[in-house]
Amino acid sequence: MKEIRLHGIGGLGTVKAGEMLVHATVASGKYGNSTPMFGFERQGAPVTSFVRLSNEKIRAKNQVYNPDCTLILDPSLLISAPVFEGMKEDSVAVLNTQVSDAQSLITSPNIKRVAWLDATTIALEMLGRPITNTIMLGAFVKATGWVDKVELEKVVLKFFGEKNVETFRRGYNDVKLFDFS
Amino acid sequence: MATVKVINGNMAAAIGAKLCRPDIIAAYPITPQTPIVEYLADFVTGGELHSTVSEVESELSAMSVVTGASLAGSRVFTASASQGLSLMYEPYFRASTLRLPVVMAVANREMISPQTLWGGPQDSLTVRDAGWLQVYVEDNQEILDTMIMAYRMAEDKNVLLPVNVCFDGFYLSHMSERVEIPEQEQVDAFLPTYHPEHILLDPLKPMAVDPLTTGALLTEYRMKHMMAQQNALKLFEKLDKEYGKKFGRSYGGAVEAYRCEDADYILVTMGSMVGVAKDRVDEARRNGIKIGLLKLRMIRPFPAEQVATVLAGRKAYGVIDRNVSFGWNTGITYEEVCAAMYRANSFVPNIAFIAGLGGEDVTGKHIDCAIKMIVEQAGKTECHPTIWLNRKDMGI
Amino acid sequence: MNVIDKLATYEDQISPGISACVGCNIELTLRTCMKVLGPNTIFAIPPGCMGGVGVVGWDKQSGAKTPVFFPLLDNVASMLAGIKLHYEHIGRHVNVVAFAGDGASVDAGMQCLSGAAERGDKLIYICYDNEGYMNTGYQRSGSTSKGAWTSTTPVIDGHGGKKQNKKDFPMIMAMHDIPYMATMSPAYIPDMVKKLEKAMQVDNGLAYLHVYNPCVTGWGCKSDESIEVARLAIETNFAPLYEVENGKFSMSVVVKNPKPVREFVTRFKKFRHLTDEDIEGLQQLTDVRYARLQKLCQE
Amino acid sequence: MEFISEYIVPIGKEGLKIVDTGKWRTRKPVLDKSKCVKCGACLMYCPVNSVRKVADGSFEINYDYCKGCGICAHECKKKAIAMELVKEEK
Repeated sequence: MKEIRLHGIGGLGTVKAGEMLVHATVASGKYGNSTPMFGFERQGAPVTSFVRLSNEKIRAKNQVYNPDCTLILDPSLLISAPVFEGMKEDSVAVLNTQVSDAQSLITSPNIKRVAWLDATTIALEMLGRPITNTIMLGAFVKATGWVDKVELEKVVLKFFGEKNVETFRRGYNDVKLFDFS
Repeated sequence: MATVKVINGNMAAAIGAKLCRPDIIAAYPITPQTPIVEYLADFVTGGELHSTVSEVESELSAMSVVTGASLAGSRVFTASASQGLSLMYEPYFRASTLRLPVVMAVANREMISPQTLWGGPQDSLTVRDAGWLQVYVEDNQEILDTMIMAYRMAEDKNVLLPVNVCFDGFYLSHMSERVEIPEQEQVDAFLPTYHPEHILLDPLKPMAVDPLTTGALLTEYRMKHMMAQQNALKLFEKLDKEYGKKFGRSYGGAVEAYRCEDADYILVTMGSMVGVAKDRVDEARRNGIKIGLLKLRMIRPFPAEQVATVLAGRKAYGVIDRNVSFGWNTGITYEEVCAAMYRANSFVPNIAFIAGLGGEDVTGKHIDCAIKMIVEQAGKTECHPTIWLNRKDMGI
Repeated sequence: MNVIDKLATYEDQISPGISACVGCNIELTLRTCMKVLGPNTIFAIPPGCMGGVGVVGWDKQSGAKTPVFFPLLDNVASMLAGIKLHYEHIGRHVNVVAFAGDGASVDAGMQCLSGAAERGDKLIYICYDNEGYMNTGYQRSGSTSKGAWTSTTPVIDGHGGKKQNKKDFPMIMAMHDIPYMATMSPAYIPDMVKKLEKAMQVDNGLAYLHVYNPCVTGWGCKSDESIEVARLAIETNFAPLYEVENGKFSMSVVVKNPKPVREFVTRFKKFRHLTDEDIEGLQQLTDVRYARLQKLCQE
Repeated sequence: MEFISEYIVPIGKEGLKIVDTGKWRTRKPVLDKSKCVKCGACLMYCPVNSVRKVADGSFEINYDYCKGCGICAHECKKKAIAMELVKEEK
């Protein structure tokens, strides 16, 4: 089972991103669940979403405390939220950041791989709005390989349409990877 | 062939209701139940469902509209939670004493004060003595399946009682997962059309409903009501098996005993925390602790015999409640379990836990702590003071 | 057919003997309404006088020949809405009618009634306004007139009584822009019959009928003067008869030379302690409300 | 367990609940047909539906349920109805 914690702020499509991972996984004949945690619904507030993906039925319906992957949809969260807390050994961090050497941002010794790109700039350029979720999903797939790319593309197409499939692919292609040795 | 979808708990409840083809739907929005109302409105507007929806101005009216429609002969559906449920308390109680087979989904939410909107079954457990049947479920598939069984149970001639299908707000209502959705024909074959006979407002068969009634007759109605609840207990087990045969999924009826056969210790709980608790029971077993889990599905009627049968003769048991029973300083289901054990003339050392109030997460660590304390309780004859697992001083 | 012949030939839908007070004009209103509405009717009697006198029935006996039930005090309109929705769903026409007191309508049941009016639930809602909770022993309601003695606004040594004005509830209902709203009186039976017939024709929303019913027991009237007192409420413009059809206001009974309100309020016990000043206050309120109504009728 | 009633909820359909309100009255209305102008006010205003219209267009009072309120007498413009004390039955 892979456990993923998504950190976003209201309006970025964080909860939807988690759900799309589950949709693509289930479409591949596997299991997944996605649990959003938020307070009063409003734009701009921090949102966390917890995703579990597995080849077998998943029983746990609670929050994820030791993720295999942390997916950070907005750079501000690197400062404002405990995004690396409880990371599992040999885990992955997928970051939206303008920093060119994102490995320097990692404060958890358990993270093995860092994947990053400037998703906000890409989103503004391609969508005219800073909605980074599909770009980050592309980056996630490239970084982890845990979800089938073709299935996820289909889900993105169904949820948001052709333009977001392009942003998804852009995320996949543009993401930079660094492995700690 | 069933279709597989990724849906949240509210959608599972809405699709479950839709498959049962209610004639009249009335519900008022309240977090975390609101999407149910919206989904059903979409189904009706989109032509997928031929129900009449009343966009009522309050929960009081939601329950009143569905009880009125049920009195006239319709199959009905409503949903609510928390303050909404308490606002409808007056007609809620009456739906059961009028023996109306209303089915109502509850996306369980904590009661205020302080102001809160997160999950927990305090709302429906508080009204457990209003004569309804109450079933609490663990995941989204179980929500959908239980909705379908609920109508069969509610409308059975030996039952004729309203049913609550209860699921934790947010943890299930807003959690998306894989759910198999049966075909309409399959559901139609399992759930026949509703033909009310016992009570009906129709000018072609004039009768008065609820004339002033003496205590002697009222006593009789209450006895019949209680017997109908006991009938429901038996029927629910039977329906669960029948459902299993037809749809490939069953849940054990009023309780599910998980790895209990050879268990020295039993953890009793219900709702969305059951899944993580099963995981921790497996882990404890790997570490040599012979523990099982008893999942309470039906709270009304309370499956006292089944519970006592599973717990009798064990070294210890513990109950985790996501609610409180004011005045007892424990959770509600703990008291119910104790009463069942007393009636079975059976004492087993035990311990009460309260966790997850106001939507706090019940983690694997909380369950591990509970398991450890249950094991330590073996051999004790005095009741352990209630353990509040989420309290900071527990250090979990 | 003239009104007398209608009333002589239509079947009485209520038990021949019900325990309403001697001279109760609400019993008259109920029997008259139900005669006109006829057997294809389901009606609701919430807790209140008509429930208390046994219209719903006793143990396994019924107090009416048509289906009748006790809704709750606060959910009359929405329970009926559910019943009506059922019949619309199966495509059958049935009159679905409330016969509710002012407590169940202007106070506890107002939210549900307002909701049903706004949604356009196709009900006929009849409110018998006897200015208080007469069935439970004459407590004040939002419909009790200013100054009135009730058991919760007692008068001791000439002081006390209700301190607030009566809610103008027919006007509140008219402002929902429902298809039909009318006020009625047991002293004007032909007018009542005509309005019921109109209400039965409404097929696009709620019809609200407000009947001003002086209470012989709670108000301290003589039983034989029950109708005369009800008539005085109209003749003084204290409770004018009017109707609003699809937004159009019109006077049903134009009183040429209205009598002073004093003639009405001095006829029974509940206002007997009023000072001249108090009566003047009621007169002024009557004049203001009547002038407003007249203006609406001229539009 | 045996039950007295076949019903499971309070419903009334075994007949009409009737109160013998005729016993309530202390006075009873007596109609003088010679003064009657057949206006029908007595029928219209009788709260207990105890006035009947008969074939010749005149009116009759049925005493079965008449509570003796006196409204018919009070409302009769021609004073054709008198309220008489009910004699004690032996």
